[in-house]
Amino acid sequence: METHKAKRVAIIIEQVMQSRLTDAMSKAGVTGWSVLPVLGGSGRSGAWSREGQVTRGAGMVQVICVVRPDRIDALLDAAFSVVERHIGIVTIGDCEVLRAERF
Amino acid sequence: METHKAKRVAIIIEQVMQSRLTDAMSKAGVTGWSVLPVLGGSGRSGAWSREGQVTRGAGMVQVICVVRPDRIDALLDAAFSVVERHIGIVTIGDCEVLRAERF
Amino acid sequence: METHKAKRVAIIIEQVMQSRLTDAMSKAGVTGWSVLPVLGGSGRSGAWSREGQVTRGAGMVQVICVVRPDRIDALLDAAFSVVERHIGIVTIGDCEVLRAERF
Amino acid sequence: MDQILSLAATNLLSPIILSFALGVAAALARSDLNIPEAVAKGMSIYLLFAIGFKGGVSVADHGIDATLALSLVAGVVLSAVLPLIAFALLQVMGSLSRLDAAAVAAHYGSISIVTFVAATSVLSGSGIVSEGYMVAVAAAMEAPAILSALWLITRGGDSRRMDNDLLREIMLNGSIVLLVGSFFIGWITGVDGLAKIEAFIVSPFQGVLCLFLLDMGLVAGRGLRSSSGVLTPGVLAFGVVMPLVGATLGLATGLLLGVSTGGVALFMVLSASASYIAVPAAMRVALPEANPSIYLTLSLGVTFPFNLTLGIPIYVAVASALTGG
Amino acid sequence: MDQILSLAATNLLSPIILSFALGVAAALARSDLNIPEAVAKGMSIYLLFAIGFKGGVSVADHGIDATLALSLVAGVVLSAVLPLIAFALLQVMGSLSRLDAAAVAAHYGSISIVTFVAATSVLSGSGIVSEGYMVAVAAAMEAPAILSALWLITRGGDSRRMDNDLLREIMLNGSIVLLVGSFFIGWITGVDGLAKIEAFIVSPFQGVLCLFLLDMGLVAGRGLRSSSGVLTPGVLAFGVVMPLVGATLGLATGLLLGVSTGGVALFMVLSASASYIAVPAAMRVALPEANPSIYLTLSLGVTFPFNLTLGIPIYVAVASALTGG
Amino acid sequence: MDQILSLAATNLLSPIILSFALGVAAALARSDLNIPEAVAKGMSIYLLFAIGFKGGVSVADHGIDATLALSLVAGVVLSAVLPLIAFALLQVMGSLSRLDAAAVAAHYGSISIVTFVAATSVLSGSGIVSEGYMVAVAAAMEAPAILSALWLITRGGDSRRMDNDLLREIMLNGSIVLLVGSFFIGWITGVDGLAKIEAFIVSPFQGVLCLFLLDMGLVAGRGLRSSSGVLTPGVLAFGVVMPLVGATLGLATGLLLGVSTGGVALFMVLSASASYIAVPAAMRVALPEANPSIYLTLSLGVTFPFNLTLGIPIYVAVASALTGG
Ligand SMILES: Nc1ncnc2c1ncn2[C@@H]1O[C@H](COP(=O)(O)O)[C@@H](O)[C@H]1O
Ligand SMILES: Nc1ncnc2c1ncn2[C@@H]1O[C@H](COP(=O)(O)O)[C@@H](O)[C@H]1O
Ligand SMILES: Nc1ncnc2c1ncn2[C@@H]1O[C@H](COP(=O)(O)O)[C@@H](O)[C@H]1O
Ligand code: NA
Ligand code: NA
Ligand code: NA
Repeated sequence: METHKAKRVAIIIEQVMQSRLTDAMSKAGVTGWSVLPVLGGSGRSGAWSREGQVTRGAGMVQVICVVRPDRIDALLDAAFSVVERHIGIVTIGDCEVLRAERF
Repeated sequence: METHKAKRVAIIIEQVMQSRLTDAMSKAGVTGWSVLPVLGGSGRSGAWSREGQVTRGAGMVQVICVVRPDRIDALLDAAFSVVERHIGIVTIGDCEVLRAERF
Repeated sequence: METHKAKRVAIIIEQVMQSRLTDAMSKAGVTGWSVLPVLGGSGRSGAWSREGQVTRGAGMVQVICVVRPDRIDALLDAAFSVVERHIGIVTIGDCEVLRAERF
Repeated sequence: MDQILSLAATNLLSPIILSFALGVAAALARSDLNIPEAVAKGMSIYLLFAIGFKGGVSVADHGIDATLALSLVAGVVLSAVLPLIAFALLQVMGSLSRLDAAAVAAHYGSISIVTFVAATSVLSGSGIVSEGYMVAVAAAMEAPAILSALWLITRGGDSRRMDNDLLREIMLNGSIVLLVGSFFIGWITGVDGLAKIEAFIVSPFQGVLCLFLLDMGLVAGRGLRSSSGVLTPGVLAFGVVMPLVGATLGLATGLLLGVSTGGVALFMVLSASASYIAVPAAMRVALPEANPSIYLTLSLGVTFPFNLTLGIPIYVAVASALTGG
Repeated sequence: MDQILSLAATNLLSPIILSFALGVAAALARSDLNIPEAVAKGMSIYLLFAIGFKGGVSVADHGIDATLALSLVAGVVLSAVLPLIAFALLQVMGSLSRLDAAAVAAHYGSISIVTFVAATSVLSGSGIVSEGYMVAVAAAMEAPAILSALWLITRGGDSRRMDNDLLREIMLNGSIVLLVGSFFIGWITGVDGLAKIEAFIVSPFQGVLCLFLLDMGLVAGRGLRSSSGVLTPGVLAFGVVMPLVGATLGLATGLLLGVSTGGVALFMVLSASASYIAVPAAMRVALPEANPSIYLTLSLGVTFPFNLTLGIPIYVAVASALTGG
Repeated sequence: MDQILSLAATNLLSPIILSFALGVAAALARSDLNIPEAVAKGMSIYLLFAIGFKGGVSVADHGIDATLALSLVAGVVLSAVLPLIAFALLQVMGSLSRLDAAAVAAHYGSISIVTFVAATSVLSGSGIVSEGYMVAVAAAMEAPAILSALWLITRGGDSRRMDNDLLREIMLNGSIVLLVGSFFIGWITGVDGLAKIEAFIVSPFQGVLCLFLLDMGLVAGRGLRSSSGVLTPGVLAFGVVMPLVGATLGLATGLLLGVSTGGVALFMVLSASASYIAVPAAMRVALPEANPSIYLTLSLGVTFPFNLTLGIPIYVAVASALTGG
């Protein structure tokens, strides 16, 4: 089956920053992404968990974004402008996709 | 620690199509997968979110499937037959696994 | 944008083993990770789903851990010591990260 | 007319309608107010179980009406016929593709159980009785519309859209099974059974309905905000005209069957309402090329609020006037 | 015998049993009806809190019975001894490996709190009183069985299976803590406390139980569908024989202690029931090689329905007959 | 003094406080007891809706008090001024950075709606009436403190921290919208509306509050366990001193406005309480460098339990004494 090279960017970011991130991505011309829940975790600022939380301040999500290689710089610039001052982690991996015409 | 080469396939697909996808995978001899929730996203057909939804028509999930490299074609054929007419996105990445005898 | 090489380790493991895994990771000097929910899946021990479950015995989670390449062995040893006798699957992929000073 | 106005006024200022309005307003103002998916699903399960159970108890209490079977058949026929009318109407009023039109038509043949629930609470507020088995008619009307709409497409030369898996999914979708199942449980256990769980399924019902409608308002408002562009004026008008057409057919059916005033009103409500739980799922499977923004916005953002605010009082008033109830 | 039959008949046609049956039927027919995990967990928290609280209030109201401490000790002993019997029985009846047999045995020594709840509602429906502290006995019986079953394995020469973390997890698992905690809250606040939250924990209780059993039916049905093959006829039979053996031991214990008719029935129910919340988690940690399909299907798919439908009426009837209650 | 002690005793042994204590104890003992996030959010939506609605009904019932507008203005002023006092106090008592101090200050200017709810239930338990519009005052006090705290930072030469998106998020955050919205729904529908949903929003209220406080205890206990190290003795002391300072200001405000005894007590409670729902989110956006462990532990782990157990009885007793109520 024919596949095409692409980049898979995963951004773990605070939930309160999610709409700011996706807005910045849209402005950078990136229009496809998915948001996955994160239950808890640990990092330099300690451990956290979603259990029983009602505060809107807690918790992170993972935004996954598959892009054509030539779009990666615009995407990273957009992501960086939002995560810069905030906690969060951005990983970029190589991948192949089916149906590249969809991107 | 000894690791083995494998492929990690991630398929973001509509929830209503999930059982059809995994049935097709089973038929193609792929028996291991995990389903992760997706909270929302955006693509060519617009933005969506799971918040407050009761309709069974909305929402996507991510099916993750780690396979031996020699099984990848059977898996992609199976996945493609289901996502062909539907929205959804299939990515394939290289990875290493512990305990390859488990696949 | 400047990026740095890293490893992205994804461990799908039973929820009851999660704290044992992250404790072992902490002891091995790995302090950053995120836990993602898994809704269901299938493997050699059959199919399962989280729907309507109240038993604490059922269900898996995915622990994602991005580490510097030189930490990978310590992490895998820690992970292996926990998953050894248990069901679960460990994949390691190459990736690039922004802000490597954070790891 | 006076009765319609006064009913509409009482209705518009009821906690449930105001809760829906609050949800719409919050979503349009882009507040982050939201109800977790699991809670929304939990409330919908509660409402289905309660309404089914109470319907069954009422049948156990009043005995089976001779018209029960006829009403069920009538419901199936209505559900199967309404999509044909909706499809024809959309050809005239709208500019939708055949696929989009068929998908919309499926929604209007099927029913919205929350609209039904809201109508029963208006009826009981006005002291108008209705047949307990109307909840079974509601269940019977959920699925036929889908088959009818798919027939419209396959008849047009399109490839096969239906398989056994899909058929089972449609016939045994969660809301049908829960509604029918709790109806039978209510029927079997009767008033004794009801007495045991009345404090759960009767007393808090209106309150849960408020929060559920708050959630529906939020979802409808978000949909309107992001998809308001997809509906042409003609299609928008369809969202108000079609319920009135459906209600008229429902009225005729109810009068023909000779059911009670409440029964006639509920036939009107069921025919006027558009699905937004079961049908969208079936459409995503069978007609994936149809645009979900169109049918969801129309059903949840236009027709549902119309029925909730103006439709129900109109249908109840007309049913009362014509049955002398 | 007549009493058993009439109790069984009333029981079988109660809303809670029919809700369970609906869930099983829906799952076997592969309907997509399902209750979100969060809602199911929420309901189980509600039930544990309510049953614990009411037990505590009843102790506050009636004073501490001299047999309270004895009953707790008896519960611990029963929970520790039952797995040995279950294990022996499985050697005879089944063809399970030692590990699988030990894992199953742990479940049958421990208890199912929903079965307990269902039994208390049958008792109160029949006007039979029971000691409020039986809920504390239930909590006391949750954990010892696990230790007992692990001892069976380690004794067999297997490596160490238990560490401090696991011990804490077992003793402080959520359902024990909630049950015991709310029991003390009820005890401390007494009837005044109950008056404040009665409309929450008493009135809607039966209704919540219906939806919870609907969920358990769905989960049990799905389990039966996917794992029915793993149980041999011998193991299946064990799922019905063991509750009867357990109930007999519970009966002897209750009679020896001289508790009320309801207390005897509840001792039988606790001994007859098999865990499916706390024990499976401990088994996954300590005996990961044991097949969860076997113990979950047996506990939730065979023994739970048996107790719910036939077991409870039998135990109540026998307890009544033998205590003259 | 006697009244304080007796009120405190009754309060400490009420089901809601004991439920909170159970949660804290379970978390400290590292039990795995937990309430799903969706259920916790569902309960908080229920509580906000119920308290807002009842406030609105009470206004509809008793008419608008001349002091309503003044009370709202006073609430806004209090919320804006309290962070300045808190910030100054932290400079004296603590060793926090300016950013951390400002973030903490924002929490103490804003309010905790659960503390408010707990106080209203103590008041109604003691038969003390209060103005229904106090719930609107609570809503009015949520946001100004955030703006005030951000001004403290930007004034200090720091870059701009506020934009239109954030302002909208703060003013239209879910709890403000739900509280104000349901207040208006209650006001519009009045006692007739209340009658329809009383069995949902009044009767089970205390019980839901118990489970919600159990959850808050669990979260607070987990926070204390993992973050107890971050608070110096000075900062810890602030968590108890600041509520008393706030309560004094609230007392003065209430007396000046001439509201009822209950109204004065609620002004004290609102001023004394610290936010843990809306403000943390705003701080993560605007002051990401501030350490959330500090403000969350202080607000939820120190001040909230203090107000719940000792604060509320003190405030109610003082308000009663000084108003002769
Ligand atoms: N190395 C990592 N791998 C995966 N997730 C991480 C990692 N570091 C941080 N995180 C996630 O990001 C959150 C904040 O990280 P930090 O800013 O380091 O406190 C953590 O609680 C985790 O959920
Ligand atoms: N490039 C992408 N990266 C990640 N997720 C995507 C991407 N494109 C689409 N999706 C997901 O797939 C859904 C449907 O996409 P589409 O068919 O383009 O509307 C979106 O709402 C996203 O959840
Ligand atoms: N190849 C795979 N890819 C993704 N997830 C898997 C795979 N194999 C197993 N899993 C997950 O791990 C669980 C246990 O696997 P197993 O031990 O093979 O029964 C499954 O139910 C899946 O959730
Ligand atoms: Na219809
Ligand atoms: Na037992
Ligand atoms: Na305050």
